[in-house]
Amino acid sequence: MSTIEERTDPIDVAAVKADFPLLAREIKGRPIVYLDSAATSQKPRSVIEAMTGYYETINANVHRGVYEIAEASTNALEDARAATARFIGASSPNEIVFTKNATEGLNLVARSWGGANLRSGDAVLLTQLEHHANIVPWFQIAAEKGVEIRWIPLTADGKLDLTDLDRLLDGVKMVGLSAMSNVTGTLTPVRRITDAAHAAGALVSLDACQFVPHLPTDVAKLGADFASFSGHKMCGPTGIGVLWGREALLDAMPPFLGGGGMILDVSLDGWIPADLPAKFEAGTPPIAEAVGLHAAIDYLSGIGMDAVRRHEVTLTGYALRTLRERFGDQITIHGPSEPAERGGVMSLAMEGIHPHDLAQVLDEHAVCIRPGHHCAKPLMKVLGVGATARASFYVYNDETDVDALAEALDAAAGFFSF
Amino acid sequence: MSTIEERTDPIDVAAVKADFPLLAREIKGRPIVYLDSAATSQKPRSVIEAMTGYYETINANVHRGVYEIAEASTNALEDARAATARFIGASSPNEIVFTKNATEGLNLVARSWGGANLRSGDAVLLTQLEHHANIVPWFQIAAEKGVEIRWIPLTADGKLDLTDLDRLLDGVKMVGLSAMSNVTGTLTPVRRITDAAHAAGALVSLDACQFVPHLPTDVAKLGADFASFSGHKMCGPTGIGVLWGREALLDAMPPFLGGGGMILDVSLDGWIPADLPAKFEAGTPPIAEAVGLHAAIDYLSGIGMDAVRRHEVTLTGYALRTLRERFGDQITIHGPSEPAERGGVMSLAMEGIHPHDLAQVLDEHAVCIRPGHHCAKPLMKVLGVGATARASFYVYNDETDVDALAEALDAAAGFFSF
Amino acid sequence: MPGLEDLYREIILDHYRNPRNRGELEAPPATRVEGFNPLCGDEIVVYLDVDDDGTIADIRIGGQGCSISQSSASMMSAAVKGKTVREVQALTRAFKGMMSIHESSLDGEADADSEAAEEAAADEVRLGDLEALRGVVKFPVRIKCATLSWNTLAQGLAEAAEAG
Amino acid sequence: MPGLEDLYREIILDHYRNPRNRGELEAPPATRVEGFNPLCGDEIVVYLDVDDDGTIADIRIGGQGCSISQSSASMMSAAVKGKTVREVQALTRAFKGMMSIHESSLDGEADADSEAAEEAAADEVRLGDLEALRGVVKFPVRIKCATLSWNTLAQGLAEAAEAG
Ligand SMILES: Cc1ncc(COP(=O)(O)O)c(C=O)c1O
Ligand SMILES: Cc1ncc(COP(=O)(O)O)c(C=O)c1O
Repeated sequence: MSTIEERTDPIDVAAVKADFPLLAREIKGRPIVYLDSAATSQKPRSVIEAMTGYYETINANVHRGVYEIAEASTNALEDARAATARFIGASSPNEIVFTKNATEGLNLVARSWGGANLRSGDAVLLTQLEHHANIVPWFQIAAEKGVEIRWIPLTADGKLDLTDLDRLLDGVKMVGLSAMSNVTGTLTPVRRITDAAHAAGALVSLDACQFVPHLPTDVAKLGADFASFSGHKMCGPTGIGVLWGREALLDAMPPFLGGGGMILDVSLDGWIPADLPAKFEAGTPPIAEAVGLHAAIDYLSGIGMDAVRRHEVTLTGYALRTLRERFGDQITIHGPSEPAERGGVMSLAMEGIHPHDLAQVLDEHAVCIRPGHHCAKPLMKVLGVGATARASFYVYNDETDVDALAEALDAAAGFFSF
Repeated sequence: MSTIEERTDPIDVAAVKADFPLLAREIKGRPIVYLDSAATSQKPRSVIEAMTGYYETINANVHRGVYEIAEASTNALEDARAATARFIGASSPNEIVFTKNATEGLNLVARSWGGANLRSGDAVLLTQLEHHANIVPWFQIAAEKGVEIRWIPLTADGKLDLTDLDRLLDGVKMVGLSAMSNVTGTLTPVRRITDAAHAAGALVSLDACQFVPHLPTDVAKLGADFASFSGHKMCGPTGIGVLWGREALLDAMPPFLGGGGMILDVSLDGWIPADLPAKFEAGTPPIAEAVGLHAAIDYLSGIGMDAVRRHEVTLTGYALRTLRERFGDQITIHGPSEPAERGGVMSLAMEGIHPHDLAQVLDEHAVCIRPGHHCAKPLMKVLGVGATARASFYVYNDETDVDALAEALDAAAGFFSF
Repeated sequence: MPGLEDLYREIILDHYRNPRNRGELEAPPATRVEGFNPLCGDEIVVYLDVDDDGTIADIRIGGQGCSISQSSASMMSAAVKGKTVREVQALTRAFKGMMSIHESSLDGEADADSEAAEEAAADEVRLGDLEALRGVVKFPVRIKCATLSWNTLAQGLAEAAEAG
Repeated sequence: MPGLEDLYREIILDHYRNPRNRGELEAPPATRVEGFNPLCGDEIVVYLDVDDDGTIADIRIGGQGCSISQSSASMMSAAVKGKTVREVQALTRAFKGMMSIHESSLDGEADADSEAAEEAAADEVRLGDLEALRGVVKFPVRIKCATLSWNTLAQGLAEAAEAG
C-alpha cells in the first residue's frame, strides 16, 4: 500500500524518502546523498514489490496464452500501457509503444519514420543541447539518405536561441528537440517550436527523458508528434522505455524490428504486419518492467506531478542560492538562472577542480554526483568545457541534501587548495 | 543462498520446484502445472532476490559514475557479461552484447551485418522451422537489398531435410538457423550446417533461444558465427537478451542503434563509434535484468547443464510413452520420436479438439499449455495445421506434471465427445 | 468463477461439428475476404454474394480455427443470409455490443463497443441463436475468436460496396 | 578502504598544476595523435618527434581532463623524452602492469595487463616518479584516466613507425 495518497503540498519528503529502500543506505559510514537522478532515479518499495509480485504470482508470456496466469500477465501489460497513456495525455493506448529505453524510441522514429519519409535534400533540425540519443540516430539516417542536419544554437545562459528559427526551419522535415536538458536543466519552449515546425511542414520528435519524470505532461498541449522517455528515470525499472506517437503517424509508418508478435501473417513468400501497438513490439516485451513502470506511475500520481514540479522548483532555488552565496566566484552554475526556467539539474564547475576530481572527493562524503560529458558533447563544446559536475534532484531530495552537497564542495575546495 | 550446489544426478526436482515461488501457487483450487517454459520460464527465488537486492542497494546508472554505487552497478553489469561469456564458451566478454530480447539480437545481425554485407543477387538460407524472429528481419533486409530468401525443407517427422544442402547453399551469404524448434522440439544438426555453410562461404546466425536454456552450450563447438537468446526463457527476467558474435565480425560491423554509451566522440559534424561491446549497446542497458540473468546463470550452473539436459530427455521420454499409451491414435505428437533428437517441447494434436479449446479445458485443470502458431507459421503450413497445443518442460517439471497433463487431456476428450 | 459450460453451450458445439454454409463461392463475381486472428492462428474466409438491391443472396465460410471462431462464423452465416446490408449492419452492432467487456478493455475497443451496444438496443435487433455466444464475454481471451468472422464480414461488405 | 591520499599524491597534484612538456609540435614533421576517454570526456593530444635512430627527441602534450589523466600525461612526457622507442615500450609495459587489476576485470584487459607486468619485471624497468600513480589501482574507475596518455603514446609510436 502506498503511504502517499493523502499528502498535500508541500511534499513530506521524509515520508517519501522512507519509501525508497536504497536511500536508507550508508556509504563510507555516512547516509547516502543521492544527487544523480538525471542519470537514473531510485525506486520506491512499491515498484520493486510490484515486480517481485509479478514474478511470484502471474509470470507468463503474454498475448497467446489462454491459461489464467497468461491472461493475467497480458492484462498487466495492457493495463500498464493504458496507465502510461493516461499519464501523458495520449489519446489511446495504441499510441504507446514499449521500447527498451528512450534511446530505442528515438531510433525508432529516425529509422522507421525517417526511413520512409526523408529524401535526399531534406533537412533535419536539432538543437545544440540534445543528448546523443537524439543526435546519432539522425546522423545515421542522414548519412544513408543524403539529408542535411541543422542546429538551433544556444544563448550564453544555455537557452535555445530562436532568433533564426523560421529560416532554420526552411526545408526541414523533422525537428529533434529535448524538452529539458540533462546537463543544464534548461526547459525548452516546446510549444513554440512545435507550432513553428508544424507551420513549416515539419514534425517534432521530442526527447522527453528529463521532462516526463519531473513535470506534468500532456502531449497534446506540448504539440509534439512523437515523444520518447525511459522508465528508469521516473522511479521505474531499467529495461523499459516508452515511445508515444500520434496514432495516424504510427499507423502509416513501416515496422521497425521484425519478429514474433508484430505480424498478422507470415509465409514463405512474405509477411503482413500487425496493427498498433503490436506492430512496433517485436519479441517478448518487457513485461515485469511494464508492471514496474505502472507502479512507478501510480507512485508519482499519488504524489501528484504538480507537487513534484513545485517541490523541485523550490529545491532548485534553494540550491542555486546556497551555492552562489557560499562559493561566489569560485563556482559556475551552467544554464538558466531562474528556477522556473529549469528543472532540478545543475552542472557545476568549481574553480581549479576538474569535475572528475570533484566527484571523487564528493564520493568520500557519500554525495553522489556525476562528472562527464553527459552524452551531450556538442553542448560541452558550446559551454567551452570537456566535462561538468552534475547534481540532479528528485522528489526524494530535500534541503539537507543540498546542504550536504555544499559541505562536500567545501571539503573538495579545501583538499585541492593545499 | 542457493540450495542446489550439492545436488547430483538425477535432479531432486522437489527441491528445485521449491526454489520457484510461482510453482507453489494454486489455480482454481489445484496446484499449478506449468508446461509453458518454451514461451517463458519461471524464475527461482535467487533471481528475483538478486534484482530486488540490486534495486535496494546499488541501483545507479553505469559507465560514467565515480561514486561507490555507480561503480558497483557497473561492476555488476560487467560481471554479468563475463558470466554469460563463460556460460556459452565465448572467447571474450567483448563478444557479449546485451539486447532487449533474442529478437533484437536476430534483428541486429540482419540489419548491421546484413546491411553492410548483403548485395543484390545474394541469397539468405533459412529453415522452414524458424521462428518469425529469424524470418521477418531477413524478409525486411532482403526487400531493401534485393536478396533472395531460400528455405531448407523438412522431413515428415519435422527434421531438417539436408539432401539438397550444398545446392541450396550456392550463392548464400548467411544462414539463419534455429538450434532447436520451439514447436516440435527438433534439435537441428548445427555443426553439420555451420561446416557446410562455412565451406560455401556463408556465415550462420543461430537462434539459440530454445537451446541455451536447456543444453550445455559451447559456441565454439557449435561453429556458429552469431547466436541470440533471451534471459526470460532461462530462469532470468524479461527485458534482456543476448547476442553473441565472433569478435572480429562484431568489430567490423557498423553500429545498430545510435545514442549514449555507443560513441567515442560526437560533434556537430559527425561521430565516432565506441569499441565492443559498447558499440552495440545504445542507451541505458538492462542493468537490473543483467543482474537477474547472472543469478539465473549461477542457478542453472549450480544444477549443471548436463544434468538439466539429462533430466529433460528422461522426462520427455516418459511423456512420449505416457501420452502414446494412453491416447493411441487419438493423439498426434509432432516432431522426432526419439527423446535424444529433441528438447522437452511437444506439440500435440487431439483428434477433433482444436488446440485453443484443448488449452481452455486444460486451464480448468490448472494445466498451463499454449495453443497457437507459436510464431512459426511456415512450420504450421508444413505440419498441415493452423495451430498446435504445445506442452514444454523445464528443470522444475517432473512425472507428476506429465501425469496431470494426461489426466487433463483425458477430461478434455471426455468434454468434447458428448 | 465462470465454468466451461458458460463457454461451450450445446448450440455452439453443434455449429462447430456441423458448420452451416461451409464452402466457397466463385470470386468474382462473389467477394472473398480473409480474416486472421494473429494471436492464435485462426483464419476465416468469407465469400459474399450481395444482390443489386443490397441483400445478401449467398454466403460461404472457409478457413479453420477453434470451436468458438468456427461456430460463430457458422451462426453468423445463418443469421445474415437473406438479410439486407442495413439489417446486417444493425445485427453486427448488436453482436459486438454483446461481446463488449465493460471492465478495463485491452485496447480501447470497449468504449466503441459499448456505444455499439446502445445503438443496437435502439435498433431493437433480435440476436436469436447468437445469444448462445454471450458466455464468451466471461473469457476475454476468446472474444476475438467470436468476433473474427463478424469483422471479416464487415470488411467484405465494405469491399462489395466499393466493387459494386 | 583506500583514502583520497592514496589517489592524490603530492607529486601527482604537482604535475597537474605544473604540467611538463605542455604544448604542440608542428605536425608533420611531428606525429600528432588524439586519445579519448569516452566515459568522462578526457582528451589527450600527444605530439611526437622520433629521431631516425629511434629516440624520442621531443614530445608535447595537449588536451584537457582530470588531475589523474593530466598528471599521468605530464609524468609520461618527462619519463619518455630522450628514451629510445624500445625503452619506451618496456616502460609502457611496466606502467600498464602496475595499472592492472587482478580482480575480475571489466573487459578482459586484466589478463593481458598481468602478462605485461611479468614481461616488464623481466625487463627490470624502473618506474621512478611514475610509481606515484600506483594508488590509482585502488580506484578502478580512474585507471583509464591514468592509462589514456600511454595508450595514445603507443598509438603515436605506431603511426610514427609507419610514417617513417
Ligand atoms: C525459437 C525462438 N526464437 C525466437 C524467440 C523470440 O524470443 P523473444 O520473444 O524473447 O525475443 C523465441 C521465443 O519466443 C523462440 O522460441
Ligand atoms: C535527455 C536525455 N535523452 C536521452 C537519454 C537516454 O535515455 P536512455 O539511456 O534511458 O535510453 C537520457 C538519459 O541518459 C537523457 O537524459
